[in-house]
Amino acid sequence: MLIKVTTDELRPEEAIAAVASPAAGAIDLFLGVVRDNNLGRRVGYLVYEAYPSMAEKVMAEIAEEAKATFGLEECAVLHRTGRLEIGETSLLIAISSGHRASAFDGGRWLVDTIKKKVPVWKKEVWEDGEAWIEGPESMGMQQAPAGLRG
Amino acid sequence: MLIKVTTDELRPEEAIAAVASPAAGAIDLFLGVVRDNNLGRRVGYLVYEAYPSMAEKVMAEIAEEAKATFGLEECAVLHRTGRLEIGETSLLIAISSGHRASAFDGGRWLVDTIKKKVPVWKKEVWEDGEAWIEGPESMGMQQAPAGLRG
Amino acid sequence: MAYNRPVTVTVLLFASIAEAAGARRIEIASAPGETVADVRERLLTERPALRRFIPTLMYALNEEYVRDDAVVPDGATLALIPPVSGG
Amino acid sequence: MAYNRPVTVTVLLFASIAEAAGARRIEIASAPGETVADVRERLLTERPALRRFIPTLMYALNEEYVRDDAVVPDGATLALIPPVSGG
Repeated sequence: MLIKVTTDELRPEEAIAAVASPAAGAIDLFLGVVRDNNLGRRVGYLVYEAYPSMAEKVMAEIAEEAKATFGLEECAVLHRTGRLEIGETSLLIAISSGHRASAFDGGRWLVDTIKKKVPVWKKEVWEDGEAWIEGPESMGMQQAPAGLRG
Repeated sequence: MLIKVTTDELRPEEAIAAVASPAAGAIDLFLGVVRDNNLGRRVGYLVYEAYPSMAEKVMAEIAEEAKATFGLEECAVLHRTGRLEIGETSLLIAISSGHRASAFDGGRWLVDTIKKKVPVWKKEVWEDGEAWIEGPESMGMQQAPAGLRG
Repeated sequence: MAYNRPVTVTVLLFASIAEAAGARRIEIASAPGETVADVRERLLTERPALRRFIPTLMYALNEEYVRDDAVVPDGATLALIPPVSGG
Repeated sequence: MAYNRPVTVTVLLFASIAEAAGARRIEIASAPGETVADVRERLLTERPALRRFIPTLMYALNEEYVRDDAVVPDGATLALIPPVSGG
Protein backbone atom coordinates (compact mmCIF):
# COMPACT_ATOMS: atom_id res chain seq x y z
CA MET A 1 0.00 0.00 0.00
CA LEU A 2 1.59 3.26 -1.12
CA ILE A 3 0.93 6.09 1.38
CA LYS A 4 2.97 9.27 1.21
CA VAL A 5 3.07 12.92 2.20
CA THR A 6 5.74 14.62 0.13
CA THR A 7 6.87 17.95 -1.26
CA ASP A 8 7.75 16.24 -4.56
CA GLU A 9 5.56 16.33 -7.64
CA LEU A 10 2.94 13.55 -7.58
CA ARG A 11 3.26 11.05 -10.43
CA PRO A 12 0.12 9.20 -11.59
CA GLU A 13 2.23 6.38 -13.07
CA GLU A 14 3.67 5.68 -9.62
CA ALA A 15 0.20 5.38 -8.05
CA ILE A 16 -1.09 3.19 -10.88
CA ALA A 17 1.91 0.88 -10.63
CA ALA A 18 1.41 0.63 -6.87
CA VAL A 19 -2.14 -0.72 -7.21
CA ALA A 20 -1.51 -3.13 -10.09
CA SER A 21 -2.96 -6.57 -9.46
CA PRO A 22 -3.76 -9.51 -11.79
CA ALA A 23 -7.23 -9.70 -10.22
CA ALA A 24 -7.99 -6.02 -10.93
CA GLY A 25 -10.41 -5.26 -13.76
CA ALA A 26 -10.73 -1.59 -12.91
CA ILE A 27 -8.46 1.15 -11.64
CA ASP A 28 -9.85 4.48 -10.56
CA LEU A 29 -7.51 7.40 -10.14
CA PHE A 30 -8.42 10.73 -8.60
CA LEU A 31 -6.33 13.87 -8.80
CA GLY A 32 -7.09 16.91 -6.69
CA VAL A 33 -5.75 19.79 -8.76
CA VAL A 34 -5.09 23.45 -7.93
CA ARG A 35 -7.87 25.48 -9.55
CA ASP A 36 -7.51 29.09 -10.61
CA ASN A 37 -10.59 30.20 -8.69
CA ASN A 38 -12.52 29.57 -5.49
CA LEU A 39 -15.77 31.23 -4.39
CA GLY A 40 -15.42 33.76 -7.18
CA ARG A 41 -11.90 34.84 -6.25
CA ARG A 42 -8.93 34.34 -8.56
CA VAL A 43 -6.37 32.12 -6.87
CA GLY A 44 -2.66 32.78 -7.47
CA TYR A 45 -1.30 29.65 -5.84
CA LEU A 46 -1.85 27.42 -2.80
CA VAL A 47 0.36 26.45 0.10
CA TYR A 48 -0.34 23.08 1.70
CA GLU A 49 0.85 22.28 5.19
CA ALA A 50 0.57 18.89 6.88
CA TYR A 51 1.28 17.15 10.14
CA PRO A 52 3.16 14.63 8.02
CA SER A 53 3.64 11.65 10.33
CA MET A 54 0.05 11.73 11.55
CA ALA A 55 -1.30 12.47 8.07
CA GLU A 56 0.38 9.32 6.72
CA LYS A 57 -0.96 7.29 9.64
CA VAL A 58 -4.53 8.53 9.12
CA MET A 59 -4.27 8.06 5.33
CA ALA A 60 -3.16 4.44 5.88
CA GLU A 61 -6.05 3.80 8.28
CA ILE A 62 -8.56 5.25 5.81
CA ALA A 63 -7.07 3.20 2.96
CA GLU A 64 -7.31 -0.01 5.01
CA GLU A 65 -10.92 0.78 5.83
CA ALA A 66 -11.69 1.44 2.15
CA LYS A 67 -10.11 -1.87 1.14
CA ALA A 68 -12.15 -3.81 3.68
CA THR A 69 -15.43 -1.94 3.08
CA PHE A 70 -15.39 -1.95 -0.71
CA GLY A 71 -13.48 -5.20 -1.26
CA LEU A 72 -10.67 -3.43 -3.10
CA GLU A 73 -7.49 -5.06 -4.35
CA GLU A 74 -5.16 -2.17 -3.53
CA CYS A 75 -5.07 1.53 -2.62
CA ALA A 76 -2.53 4.32 -2.94
CA VAL A 77 -2.88 7.74 -1.32
CA LEU A 78 -0.40 10.57 -1.87
CA HIS A 79 -0.62 14.15 -0.69
CA ARG A 80 1.72 16.91 -1.69
CA THR A 81 2.66 19.82 0.56
CA GLY A 82 4.39 23.14 0.04
CA ARG A 83 3.66 25.73 -2.63
CA LEU A 84 1.54 24.43 -5.51
CA GLU A 85 0.80 26.31 -8.72
CA ILE A 86 -2.41 26.26 -10.76
CA GLY A 87 -2.80 22.89 -12.46
CA GLU A 88 -0.51 21.01 -10.08
CA THR A 89 -1.76 17.93 -8.27
CA SER A 90 -2.18 18.14 -4.49
CA LEU A 91 -3.92 14.81 -3.86
CA LEU A 92 -3.49 11.59 -5.79
CA ILE A 93 -5.54 8.49 -5.07
CA ALA A 94 -5.50 5.19 -6.92
CA ILE A 95 -7.71 2.19 -6.32
CA SER A 96 -7.78 -1.19 -7.99
CA SER A 97 -10.73 -3.51 -7.83
CA GLY A 98 -12.18 -6.54 -9.57
CA HIS A 99 -15.05 -4.50 -10.94
CA ARG A 100 -15.64 -0.85 -11.69
CA ALA A 101 -18.59 -0.17 -9.37
CA SER A 102 -16.49 -0.75 -6.25
CA ALA A 103 -13.59 1.18 -7.77
CA PHE A 104 -15.79 4.27 -8.23
CA ASP A 105 -17.60 3.89 -4.89
CA GLY A 106 -14.35 3.27 -3.04
CA GLY A 107 -12.59 6.16 -4.76
CA ARG A 108 -15.28 8.63 -3.87
CA TRP A 109 -15.49 7.49 -0.25
CA LEU A 110 -11.71 7.66 0.05
CA VAL A 111 -11.50 11.23 -1.26
CA ASP A 112 -14.40 12.41 0.91
CA THR A 113 -12.96 10.79 4.02
CA ILE A 114 -9.44 12.07 3.42
CA LYS A 115 -10.75 15.61 3.11
CA LYS A 116 -12.52 15.27 6.46
CA LYS A 117 -9.91 13.51 8.57
CA VAL A 118 -6.33 13.93 7.36
CA PRO A 119 -4.39 16.72 9.12
CA VAL A 120 -3.54 18.80 6.07
CA TRP A 121 -4.38 22.47 5.54
CA LYS A 122 -4.29 24.79 2.60
CA LYS A 123 -3.73 28.48 2.30
CA GLU A 124 -5.04 30.39 -0.67
CA VAL A 125 -2.87 33.18 -1.94
CA TRP A 126 -4.48 35.88 -4.08
CA GLU A 127 -3.06 38.96 -5.68
CA ASP A 128 -4.20 41.07 -2.73
CA GLY A 129 -4.00 38.75 0.27
CA GLU A 130 -4.13 35.24 1.59
CA ALA A 131 -6.09 33.06 3.98
CA TRP A 132 -6.04 29.60 5.48
CA ILE A 133 -9.02 27.61 4.25
CA GLU A 134 -10.45 25.78 7.22
CA GLY A 135 -12.83 22.88 6.99
CA PRO A 136 -13.64 20.66 4.04
CA GLU A 137 -16.41 21.80 1.73
CA SER A 138 -17.78 18.28 2.08
CA MET A 139 -18.95 19.01 5.62
CA GLY A 140 -21.75 21.15 4.28
CA MET A 141 -19.89 24.44 4.58
CA GLN A 142 -18.73 26.52 1.71
CA GLN A 143 -14.95 26.33 1.72
CA ALA A 144 -14.45 29.89 2.85
CA PRO A 145 -11.37 31.63 4.15
CA ALA A 146 -11.01 31.43 7.95
CA GLY A 147 -9.88 35.05 8.02
CA LEU A 148 -8.65 37.61 5.55
CA ARG A 149 -5.28 39.24 5.77
CA GLY A 150 -4.32 41.81 3.18
CA MET B 1 -11.11 16.39 -26.77
CA LEU B 2 -8.87 13.34 -27.12
CA ILE B 3 -10.75 10.37 -28.63
CA LYS B 4 -8.83 7.41 -29.96
CA VAL B 5 -9.09 3.74 -30.90
CA THR B 6 -5.59 2.37 -31.19
CA THR B 7 -3.50 -0.79 -31.00
CA ASP B 8 -0.83 1.11 -29.07
CA GLU B 9 -0.39 0.94 -25.32
CA LEU B 10 -2.64 3.46 -23.53
CA ARG B 11 -0.74 6.06 -21.53
CA PRO B 12 -2.46 7.65 -18.51
CA GLU B 13 -0.17 10.70 -18.71
CA GLU B 14 -1.45 11.42 -22.21
CA ALA B 15 -5.08 11.35 -21.08
CA ILE B 16 -4.37 13.51 -18.03
CA ALA B 17 -2.51 16.07 -20.13
CA ALA B 18 -5.41 16.15 -22.60
CA VAL B 19 -7.95 17.17 -19.93
CA ALA B 20 -5.77 19.72 -18.11
CA SER B 21 -7.57 23.01 -17.49
CA PRO B 22 -6.88 25.93 -15.13
CA ALA B 23 -10.52 25.75 -13.99
CA ALA B 24 -10.30 22.05 -13.08
CA GLY B 25 -10.13 21.18 -9.40
CA ALA B 26 -10.61 17.45 -9.94
CA ILE B 27 -9.51 14.90 -12.50
CA ASP B 28 -10.96 11.42 -12.50
CA LEU B 29 -9.23 8.71 -14.47
CA PHE B 30 -10.63 5.27 -15.12
CA LEU B 31 -8.66 2.34 -16.48
CA GLY B 32 -10.34 -0.84 -17.64
CA VAL B 33 -7.71 -3.51 -17.11
CA VAL B 34 -7.43 -7.12 -18.28
CA ARG B 35 -8.22 -9.35 -15.28
CA ASP B 36 -6.91 -12.88 -14.84
CA ASN B 37 -10.37 -14.34 -14.27
CA ASN B 38 -14.01 -13.99 -15.36
CA LEU B 39 -16.99 -15.96 -14.08
CA GLY B 40 -14.66 -18.37 -12.32
CA ARG B 41 -12.56 -19.13 -15.39
CA ARG B 42 -8.86 -18.29 -15.62
CA VAL B 43 -8.29 -15.90 -18.50
CA GLY B 44 -5.09 -16.21 -20.55
CA TYR B 45 -5.45 -13.02 -22.57
CA LEU B 46 -8.07 -10.96 -24.38
CA VAL B 47 -8.46 -9.89 -27.98
CA TYR B 48 -10.35 -6.66 -28.60
CA GLU B 49 -11.87 -5.88 -31.97
CA ALA B 50 -13.51 -2.59 -32.95
CA TYR B 51 -15.31 -0.90 -35.77
CA PRO B 52 -12.72 1.84 -35.37
CA SER B 53 -14.18 4.75 -37.31
CA MET B 54 -17.66 4.32 -35.83
CA ALA B 55 -16.26 3.59 -32.37
CA GLU B 56 -14.41 6.91 -32.38
CA LYS B 57 -17.52 8.70 -33.59
CA VAL B 58 -19.71 7.17 -30.86
CA MET B 59 -17.05 7.81 -28.19
CA ALA B 60 -16.93 11.47 -29.22
CA GLU B 61 -20.73 11.77 -29.06
CA ILE B 62 -20.81 10.19 -25.60
CA ALA B 63 -18.00 12.45 -24.39
CA GLU B 64 -19.85 15.55 -25.65
CA GLU B 65 -23.00 14.42 -23.88
CA ALA B 66 -21.05 13.81 -20.65
CA LYS B 67 -19.49 17.29 -20.84
CA ALA B 68 -22.89 18.93 -21.29
CA THR B 69 -24.76 16.80 -18.73
CA PHE B 70 -22.20 16.95 -15.93
CA GLY B 71 -20.70 20.37 -16.67
CA LEU B 72 -17.24 18.94 -17.24
CA GLU B 73 -14.21 20.89 -18.38
CA GLU B 74 -12.76 18.20 -20.63
CA CYS B 75 -12.97 14.49 -21.50
CA ALA B 76 -10.61 11.99 -23.06
CA VAL B 77 -11.63 8.48 -24.15
CA LEU B 78 -9.16 5.92 -25.49
CA HIS B 79 -9.80 2.29 -26.34
CA ARG B 80 -7.14 -0.20 -27.23
CA THR B 81 -7.66 -3.11 -29.64
CA GLY B 82 -5.71 -6.25 -30.51
CA ARG B 83 -4.25 -8.79 -28.12
CA LEU B 84 -4.04 -7.59 -24.51
CA GLU B 85 -2.28 -9.41 -21.70
CA ILE B 86 -3.33 -9.57 -18.03
CA GLY B 87 -2.78 -6.19 -16.39
CA GLU B 88 -2.84 -4.20 -19.63
CA THR B 89 -5.25 -1.31 -20.05
CA SER B 90 -8.06 -1.70 -22.60
CA LEU B 91 -10.07 1.44 -21.80
CA LEU B 92 -8.77 4.76 -20.53
CA ILE B 93 -11.05 7.63 -19.61
CA ALA B 94 -10.10 10.98 -18.14
CA ILE B 95 -12.41 13.74 -17.00
CA SER B 96 -11.65 17.15 -15.59
CA SER B 97 -14.15 19.19 -13.66
CA GLY B 98 -14.35 22.14 -11.30
CA HIS B 99 -15.36 19.89 -8.43
CA ARG B 100 -14.98 16.22 -7.62
CA ALA B 101 -18.64 15.20 -7.41
CA SER B 102 -19.23 15.84 -11.11
CA ALA B 103 -15.88 14.24 -11.98
CA PHE B 104 -16.92 10.99 -10.29
CA ASP B 105 -20.52 11.09 -11.56
CA GLY B 106 -19.40 11.92 -15.08
CA GLY B 107 -16.69 9.28 -15.07
CA ARG B 108 -19.05 6.55 -14.01
CA TRP B 109 -21.71 7.54 -16.55
CA LEU B 110 -19.10 7.70 -19.29
CA VAL B 111 -17.75 4.21 -18.59
CA ASP B 112 -21.24 2.69 -18.32
CA THR B 113 -22.38 4.34 -21.53
CA ILE B 114 -19.25 3.42 -23.48
CA LYS B 115 -19.69 -0.22 -22.49
CA LYS B 116 -23.26 -0.16 -23.79
CA LYS B 117 -22.87 1.77 -27.04
CA VAL B 118 -19.39 1.70 -28.54
CA PRO B 119 -18.88 -0.96 -31.24
CA VAL B 120 -16.02 -2.86 -29.59
CA TRP B 121 -15.97 -6.56 -28.77
CA LYS B 122 -13.73 -8.74 -26.70
CA LYS B 123 -12.79 -12.36 -26.98
CA GLU B 124 -11.60 -14.28 -23.96
CA VAL B 125 -8.88 -16.81 -24.54
CA TRP B 126 -8.41 -19.55 -21.95
CA GLU B 127 -6.00 -22.45 -21.79
CA ASP B 128 -8.61 -24.75 -23.32
CA GLY B 129 -10.68 -22.57 -25.62
CA GLU B 130 -11.96 -19.11 -26.41
CA ALA B 131 -15.21 -17.20 -26.83
CA TRP B 132 -16.49 -13.82 -27.86
CA ILE B 133 -18.07 -12.07 -24.90
CA GLU B 134 -21.27 -10.46 -26.09
CA GLY B 135 -23.17 -7.82 -24.24
CA PRO B 136 -21.99 -5.55 -21.44
CA GLU B 137 -22.38 -6.83 -17.90
CA SER B 138 -23.97 -3.47 -17.12
CA MET B 139 -27.13 -4.46 -18.98
CA GLY B 140 -28.11 -6.82 -16.17
CA MET B 141 -26.64 -9.90 -17.79
CA GLN B 142 -23.67 -11.76 -16.51
CA GLN B 143 -20.91 -11.20 -19.02
CA ALA B 144 -20.95 -14.77 -20.31
CA PRO B 145 -19.39 -16.26 -23.40
CA ALA B 146 -21.65 -16.16 -26.46
CA GLY B 147 -20.57 -19.68 -27.38
CA LEU B 148 -17.80 -22.03 -26.40
CA ARG B 149 -15.29 -23.38 -28.84
CA GLY B 150 -12.66 -25.79 -27.55
CA MET C 1 -34.11 6.60 -64.90
CA ALA C 2 -31.70 4.75 -62.70
CA TYR C 3 -34.59 3.40 -60.66
CA ASN C 4 -33.93 -0.20 -61.43
CA ARG C 5 -30.19 -0.07 -61.37
CA PRO C 6 -28.95 -2.29 -58.54
CA VAL C 7 -27.87 -0.66 -55.31
CA THR C 8 -24.50 -1.70 -53.93
CA VAL C 9 -24.22 -2.19 -50.17
CA THR C 10 -21.04 -2.96 -48.28
CA VAL C 11 -21.88 -5.16 -45.30
CA LEU C 12 -19.36 -5.18 -42.42
CA LEU C 13 -19.19 -8.07 -39.98
CA PHE C 14 -17.45 -8.20 -36.62
CA ALA C 15 -16.53 -10.54 -33.78
CA SER C 16 -18.56 -13.76 -33.59
CA ILE C 17 -20.53 -13.24 -36.81
CA ALA C 18 -17.37 -12.35 -38.74
CA GLU C 19 -15.70 -15.53 -37.54
CA ALA C 20 -18.75 -17.60 -38.46
CA ALA C 21 -18.91 -16.00 -41.92
CA GLY C 22 -15.18 -16.24 -42.48
CA ALA C 23 -15.48 -12.70 -43.82
CA ARG C 24 -15.42 -9.17 -42.46
CA ARG C 25 -16.75 -7.42 -45.54
CA ILE C 26 -19.32 -8.61 -48.08
CA GLU C 27 -20.62 -6.65 -51.08
CA ILE C 28 -24.32 -7.14 -51.72
CA ALA C 29 -26.41 -5.97 -54.68
CA SER C 30 -29.90 -4.93 -53.62
CA ALA C 31 -32.71 -2.95 -55.22
CA PRO C 32 -33.46 0.76 -54.66
CA GLY C 33 -35.71 1.44 -51.69
CA GLU C 34 -34.80 -1.71 -49.81
CA THR C 35 -34.45 -1.60 -46.04
CA VAL C 36 -31.82 -2.95 -43.69
CA ALA C 37 -34.09 -5.96 -43.09
CA ASP C 38 -34.32 -6.59 -46.85
CA VAL C 39 -30.54 -6.49 -47.27
CA ARG C 40 -30.15 -8.76 -44.27
CA GLU C 41 -32.47 -11.33 -45.92
CA ARG C 42 -30.37 -11.20 -49.09
CA LEU C 43 -27.28 -11.93 -47.00
CA LEU C 44 -29.01 -14.84 -45.22
CA THR C 45 -30.09 -16.31 -48.55
CA GLU C 46 -26.42 -16.47 -49.49
CA ARG C 47 -25.25 -17.53 -46.02
CA PRO C 48 -28.03 -19.25 -44.07
CA ALA C 49 -25.63 -20.29 -41.28
CA LEU C 50 -25.56 -16.67 -40.09
CA ARG C 51 -29.26 -16.70 -39.12
CA ARG C 52 -28.57 -17.63 -35.50
CA PHE C 53 -26.80 -14.30 -34.96
CA ILE C 54 -29.77 -12.18 -36.04
CA PRO C 55 -31.82 -11.99 -32.81
CA THR C 56 -29.16 -9.98 -30.96
CA LEU C 57 -27.81 -7.85 -33.84
CA MET C 58 -27.94 -4.07 -34.02
CA TYR C 59 -27.38 -2.18 -37.27
CA ALA C 60 -25.41 0.87 -38.30
CA LEU C 61 -25.80 2.61 -41.65
CA ASN C 62 -22.81 4.77 -42.51
CA GLU C 63 -21.72 4.62 -38.84
CA GLU C 64 -25.08 5.64 -37.33
CA TYR C 65 -27.21 3.19 -35.39
CA VAL C 66 -30.51 2.59 -37.23
CA ARG C 67 -33.53 0.32 -36.91
CA ASP C 68 -33.95 -2.46 -39.45
CA ASP C 69 -36.69 -0.55 -41.30
CA ALA C 70 -34.24 2.16 -42.41
CA VAL C 71 -33.84 2.48 -46.19
CA VAL C 72 -30.36 1.66 -47.45
CA PRO C 73 -28.96 4.25 -49.87
CA ASP C 74 -26.75 3.29 -52.81
CA GLY C 75 -23.14 2.89 -51.76
CA ALA C 76 -24.00 2.63 -48.10
CA THR C 77 -21.98 0.75 -45.52
CA LEU C 78 -24.19 -1.46 -43.38
CA ALA C 79 -22.54 -2.77 -40.21
CA LEU C 80 -23.96 -5.79 -38.40
CA ILE C 81 -23.25 -5.10 -34.75
CA PRO C 82 -23.27 -7.99 -32.26
CA PRO C 83 -23.88 -7.01 -28.61
CA VAL C 84 -20.91 -4.83 -27.75
CA SER C 85 -18.48 -5.76 -24.97
CA GLY C 86 -15.81 -3.08 -24.94
CA GLY C 87 -14.35 -1.42 -21.90
CA MET D 1 7.33 8.94 44.27
CA ALA D 2 7.50 10.99 41.12
CA TYR D 3 3.83 11.95 41.50
CA ASN D 4 4.46 15.64 41.71
CA ARG D 5 7.22 15.87 39.16
CA PRO D 6 6.04 18.08 36.28
CA VAL D 7 4.86 16.44 33.08
CA THR D 8 6.35 17.71 29.85
CA VAL D 9 4.05 18.09 26.85
CA THR D 10 5.08 19.09 23.36
CA VAL D 11 2.28 21.10 21.77
CA LEU D 12 2.25 21.24 17.96
CA LEU D 13 0.50 24.07 16.10
CA PHE D 14 -0.44 24.22 12.44
CA ALA D 15 -1.85 26.54 9.81
CA SER D 16 -3.79 29.56 11.14
CA ILE D 17 -3.06 28.97 14.83
CA ALA D 18 0.65 28.43 14.14
CA GLU D 19 0.80 31.72 12.27
CA ALA D 20 -1.05 33.53 15.05
CA ALA D 21 1.25 32.03 17.69
CA GLY D 22 4.38 32.65 15.62
CA ALA D 23 5.39 29.14 16.70
CA ARG D 24 4.83 25.57 15.54
CA ARG D 25 6.04 23.81 18.66
CA ILE D 26 5.71 24.85 22.29
CA GLU D 27 6.89 22.91 25.34
CA ILE D 28 4.51 23.06 28.28
CA ALA D 29 5.03 21.81 31.83
CA SER D 30 1.83 20.42 33.29
CA ALA D 31 0.96 18.25 36.29
CA PRO D 32 0.40 14.50 36.25
CA GLY D 33 -3.18 13.47 35.46
CA GLU D 34 -4.04 16.64 33.56
CA THR D 35 -6.27 16.41 30.51
CA VAL D 36 -5.99 17.94 27.06
CA ALA D 37 -8.36 20.69 28.22
CA ASP D 38 -6.10 21.42 31.22
CA VAL D 39 -2.99 21.69 29.04
CA ARG D 40 -4.90 23.88 26.60
CA GLU D 41 -5.77 26.26 29.46
CA ARG D 42 -2.09 26.44 30.45
CA LEU D 43 -1.27 27.39 26.86
CA LEU D 44 -3.99 30.07 26.79
CA THR D 45 -2.71 31.56 30.05
CA GLU D 46 0.64 32.08 28.34
CA ARG D 47 -0.89 33.11 24.98
CA PRO D 48 -4.41 34.51 25.45
CA ALA D 49 -4.56 35.66 21.80
CA LEU D 50 -4.98 32.04 20.71
CA ARG D 51 -8.34 31.68 22.46
CA ARG D 52 -10.32 32.55 19.32
CA PHE D 53 -9.08 29.37 17.61
CA ILE D 54 -10.38 27.03 20.35
CA PRO D 55 -14.01 26.54 19.25
CA THR D 56 -13.06 24.72 16.04
CA LEU D 57 -9.97 22.83 17.22
CA MET D 58 -9.60 19.08 17.30
CA TYR D 59 -6.86 17.35 19.30
CA ALA D 60 -4.42 14.53 18.66
CA LEU D 61 -2.33 12.88 21.36
CA ASN D 62 0.67 11.02 19.92
CA GLU D 63 -0.99 11.13 16.49
CA GLU D 64 -4.38 9.77 17.56
CA TYR D 65 -7.47 11.96 17.59
CA VAL D 66 -8.76 12.31 21.18
CA ARG D 67 -11.44 14.28 23.01
CA ASP D 68 -10.33 17.09 25.31
CA ASP D 69 -10.97 15.00 28.42
CA ALA D 70 -8.18 12.57 27.51
CA VAL D 71 -5.35 12.43 30.06
CA VAL D 72 -1.98 13.63 28.75
CA PRO D 73 0.89 11.25 29.54
CA ASP D 74 4.39 12.50 30.31
CA GLY D 75 6.37 13.21 27.16
CA ALA D 76 3.26 13.25 24.98
CA THR D 77 2.88 15.22 21.78
CA LEU D 78 -0.36 17.15 21.73
CA ALA D 79 -1.36 18.49 18.32
CA LEU D 80 -3.88 21.30 18.01
CA ILE D 81 -5.71 20.55 14.77
CA PRO D 82 -7.64 23.35 13.03
CA PRO D 83 -10.42 22.17 10.69
CA VAL D 84 -8.58 20.25 8.01
CA SER D 85 -8.70 21.31 4.37
CA GLY D 86 -6.49 18.88 2.47
CA GLY D 87 -7.26 17.28 -0.83
